[in-house]
Amino acid sequence: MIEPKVYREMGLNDAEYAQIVEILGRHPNYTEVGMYAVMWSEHCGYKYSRPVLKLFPTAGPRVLQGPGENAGAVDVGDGMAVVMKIESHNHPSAVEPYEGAATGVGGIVRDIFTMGARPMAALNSLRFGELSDARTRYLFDRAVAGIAGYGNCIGVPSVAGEVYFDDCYEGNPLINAMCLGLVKSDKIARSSASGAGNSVMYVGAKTGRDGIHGATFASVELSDESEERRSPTQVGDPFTEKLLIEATLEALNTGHIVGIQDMGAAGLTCSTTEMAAKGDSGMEVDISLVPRREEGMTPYEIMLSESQERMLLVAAKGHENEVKDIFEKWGLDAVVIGRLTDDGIVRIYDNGELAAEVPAKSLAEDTPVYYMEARIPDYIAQVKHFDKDELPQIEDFESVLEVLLRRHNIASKEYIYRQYDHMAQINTVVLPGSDASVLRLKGTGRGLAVTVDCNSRYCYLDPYTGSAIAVAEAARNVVCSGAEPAAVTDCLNFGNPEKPEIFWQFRQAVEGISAACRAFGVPVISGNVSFYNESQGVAIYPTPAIGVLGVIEDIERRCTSFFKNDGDAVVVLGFNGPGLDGSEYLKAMHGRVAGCPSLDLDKEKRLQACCLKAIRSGLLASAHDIAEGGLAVALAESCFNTEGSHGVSVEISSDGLRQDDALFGEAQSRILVSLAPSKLDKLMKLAAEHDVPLMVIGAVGGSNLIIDLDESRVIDLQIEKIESAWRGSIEEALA
Amino acid sequence: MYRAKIFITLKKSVFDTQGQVVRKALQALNFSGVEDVRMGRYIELQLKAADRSTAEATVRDMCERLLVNTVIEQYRYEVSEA
Amino acid sequence: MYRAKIFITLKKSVFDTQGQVVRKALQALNFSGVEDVRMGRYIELQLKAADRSTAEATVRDMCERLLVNTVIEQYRYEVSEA
Amino acid sequence: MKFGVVIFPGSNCDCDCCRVVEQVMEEPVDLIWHEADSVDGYDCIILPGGFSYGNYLRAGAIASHSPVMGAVKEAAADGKLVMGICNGFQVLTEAGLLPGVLQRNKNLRFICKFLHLKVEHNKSAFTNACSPGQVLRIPIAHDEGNYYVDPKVLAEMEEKGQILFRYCDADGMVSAEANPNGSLGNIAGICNREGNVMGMMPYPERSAEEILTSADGRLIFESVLRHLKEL
Ligand SMILES: Nc1ncnc2c1ncn2[C@@H]1O[C@H](COP(=O)(O)OP(=O)(O)O)[C@@H](O)[C@H]1O
Ligand SMILES: [Mg+2]
Repeated sequence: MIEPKVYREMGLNDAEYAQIVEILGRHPNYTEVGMYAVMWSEHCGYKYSRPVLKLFPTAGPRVLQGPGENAGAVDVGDGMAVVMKIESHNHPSAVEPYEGAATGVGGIVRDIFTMGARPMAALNSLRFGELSDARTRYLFDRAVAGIAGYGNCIGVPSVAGEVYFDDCYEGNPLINAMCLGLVKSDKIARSSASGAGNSVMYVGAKTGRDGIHGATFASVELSDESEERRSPTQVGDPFTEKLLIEATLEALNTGHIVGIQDMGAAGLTCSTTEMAAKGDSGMEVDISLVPRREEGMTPYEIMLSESQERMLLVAAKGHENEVKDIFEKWGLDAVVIGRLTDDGIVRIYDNGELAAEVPAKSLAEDTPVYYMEARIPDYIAQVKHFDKDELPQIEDFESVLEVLLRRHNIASKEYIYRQYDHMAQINTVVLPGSDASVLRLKGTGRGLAVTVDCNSRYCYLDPYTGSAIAVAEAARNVVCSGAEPAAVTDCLNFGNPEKPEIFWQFRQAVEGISAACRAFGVPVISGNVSFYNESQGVAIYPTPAIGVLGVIEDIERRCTSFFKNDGDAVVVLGFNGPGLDGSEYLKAMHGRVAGCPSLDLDKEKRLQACCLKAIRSGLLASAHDIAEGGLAVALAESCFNTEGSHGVSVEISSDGLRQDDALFGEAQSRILVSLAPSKLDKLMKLAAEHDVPLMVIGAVGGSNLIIDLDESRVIDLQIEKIESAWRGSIEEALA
Repeated sequence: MYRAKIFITLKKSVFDTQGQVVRKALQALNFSGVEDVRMGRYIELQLKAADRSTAEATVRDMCERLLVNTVIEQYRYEVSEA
Repeated sequence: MYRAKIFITLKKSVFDTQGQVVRKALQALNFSGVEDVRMGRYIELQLKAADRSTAEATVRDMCERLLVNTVIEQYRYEVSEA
Repeated sequence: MKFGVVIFPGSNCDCDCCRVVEQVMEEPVDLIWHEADSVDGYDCIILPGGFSYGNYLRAGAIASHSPVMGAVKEAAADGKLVMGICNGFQVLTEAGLLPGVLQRNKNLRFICKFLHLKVEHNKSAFTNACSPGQVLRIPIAHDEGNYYVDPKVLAEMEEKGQILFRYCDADGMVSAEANPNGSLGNIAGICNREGNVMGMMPYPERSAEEILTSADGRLIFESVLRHLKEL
């Protein structure tokens, strides 16, 4: 009989405990309670989010695997599939940023090669407080170093990502890691274990007392108490991970592996019960056979350990030695620890003695589900009250532009991606710095464009629209690279879902993402939920990071955001409109976070179709999404090119908007493009066909950025000067 | 002037992945009797201080604030007159 | 069983980039009297040996063959019974 | 002309090298496992980039004791061509096949970027397809590429033409600003006294196809082929 204090401390409430007693027909022992507690935590069991996540559109002609496996998969042609997923590692990174971020990369990469895919690119989505804070500088620098340290070592290029700085993340930084891999469509591996008598094998690193309670830890707010709970922090071993990648892919190639699952959150508990449940099987495992590196570990500790770089697999009976030989060749342990049964029960033995006996599905599938109350937060009404006319007029637009270019949310992220090997595997044909990174698919003539995006300030102001914008913007970035969006993966970072206001944000966000995905015809194929991102009771901005994968049919027709030729015409393709709401300008120059960003999905869809067609027809020399900082910043960014910068000169009119809005407003559904003047006619025709407005605003050339607004010269700045300010800003903040 | 020697190792509870690999490498070189290799860091520095106990306090402070990642590392130090 | 502690530092003639950076960082934290910071490595291991002098010889051998890059590094060690 | 690319546990640019030799240069290539005790039959052996043994202890240190390195040393003594790229360069210095060491980058951070290299001379097996002083655009990606060697040894290396590549700017100026990692004399690549063992930090295989924005790296492979054909 377990004391209420014990199961409550593990995160179970009284009703849940009673439910366990009912399932088992007896009181659980300590190990069993631990197993239920982790599997029924939000982190593993999705008890609060599951009903909401059902809203996502998940089907589509390219989808080979939707949500429900270690990662999703889409067909990219020629019998090849891309496997993709994003995952959070926020709480471990807040405690030990280097190892937290590193093991985050390790975990997501395992999700990819567990599907039989060779990891081909990593991305990351990061959020921190402001760099003026010393602890934030430390967290930022160490997290980036951790991602670099792990990703570089395993030879998976980190090709793209995003980072935002805002006070709301000061006590609770976000580290979301995303990975994609390549596999033959008919060789996708799955985590379902079937075939009574087949062998259960443990492979990879040895088990220690790492991260016990990790999964439950991720399901509570950070407090001083977690300082103690954290103690054995997981440390990453990228070298072992690299061996595990090679050995696993080689072993899967033999065709003798029936099912495979990495051991991430909730370790052996999760992998044994999930694999058995998915295959309608049972499993018998003797944990005394588990390779371990510490003495005296209890069954509880072995079942809950979150030691890194481990996998569980089911090998066809009679072929265990072939599998074992491959792992041993790579210097890794591979041990048969049990076998499959057909009764749906997972039995854990410790040296022959029964240590736990639980129905697999009761942990992995029939987890409690809660329909939470949602309530609109009070702040929403306040932020909506935003009268632009009250804002003071700012006259000196040059200095505004200079300030914006230095803002860490806008400045070059070179300091980060310089530290990532983004070229390994020689597929990266558009390097980080453009709207999306482009990877070639060797031997096919096609390519992929990938990005991850989310402006969480918009999501704070209006979770529904902000989240839809995140999808629109990520898709737009991929389109600007010449790719057709094919799939979405999402990482939903929110506060405590037990608070109705947070749950409201969450539901609105999922609805917004779903609406945008439906409108664009892009399915959600995988994702992850991270709740309890709060410190001292204050939640972060809702932050649904959206990863989008796009397919480029002809890799020669890829596009970047940089101006290429003097004399090219500069054009704004898309829909001008008011865009001060939630803008970086509003925050930076007026200290306000207010307004209501807006998005018209139909217009956005037409714009993307038009831009994609233009790139595919070879009309455009560059295409750049107009985002944070508005048109003025977009123009500057298109000028800055490591392969040789260009100047630009444009004339615009404010057309009923405030002048600052015309320059720095962030109205959605606009793309800045450049092209040879001889191709303008064709572009105009295309725009008319798609019912998309188009405005020729100037030409590439010179060595300055010149903007004439309403017929007066408001900005005339030397590219060299503003470029170095923009490039150096983040590094200066750290020095 | 004082001289400090600081020895930093991973806490016992933290898995020393490097140490494991180095141990295997030593064994492969026929150093068969080697066990429990722990990789650490070693810092030497000089500092001005009024007296030894101030010097020691300063070193401890440096370790806690910068030199040591106290989440996963532990340290000890020796201070002597230089 | 013997326990060895190995201290590896850069030779005096080799510029210690990391040490410089750490010294500056310490000074930025107002540890003003700090000088000559040298960053090194510290290895602890256990080994079986017939006697102390064999143990010492083995440790020296390990250092020369693998643990130390003698082009730029120097080392010293302490061996004690474990 | 047969190439062999060694795989150490943790190597991760082996496939990239193979692709360039096979698909771009159209020459045969084999992967060689680190436990192999012979490298007979190969005209050129490549030690690829990556993180052999995680670069634990020191970059390249543990790999330099692999069984295959005994065979590589013999092959080098027989005059076979050996080329180490990035981690391969680190392995070669640790193995004593090339002088000096590669220390941590001066900024203590990993650096991945395209930069420029000046070819010191074209009288070597690895540069004969270049013109002297030619500027190549090639990327680096390393944490420990800061080359150091004893000044006396350096003088001798300079005299014997053992310096093959230096970091420079786009115009070929070898300057402190063009030095990414603190390398002595901006050194990016060297060879042994005999000229048959070469190590370089930049990655020629990452810039051997136009689609990767530079095909300059091809010249290194072309030099090797030219040299072998003239033998
Ligand atoms: N926000 C989400 N959107 C779509 N799918 C999700 C989301 N969150 C979780 N999933 C899916 O639910 C499954 C379980 O997720 P998770 O527990 O994070 O995986 P893992 O077991 O690898 O940690 C995965 O298939 C994942 O893709
Ligand atoms: Mg998983």
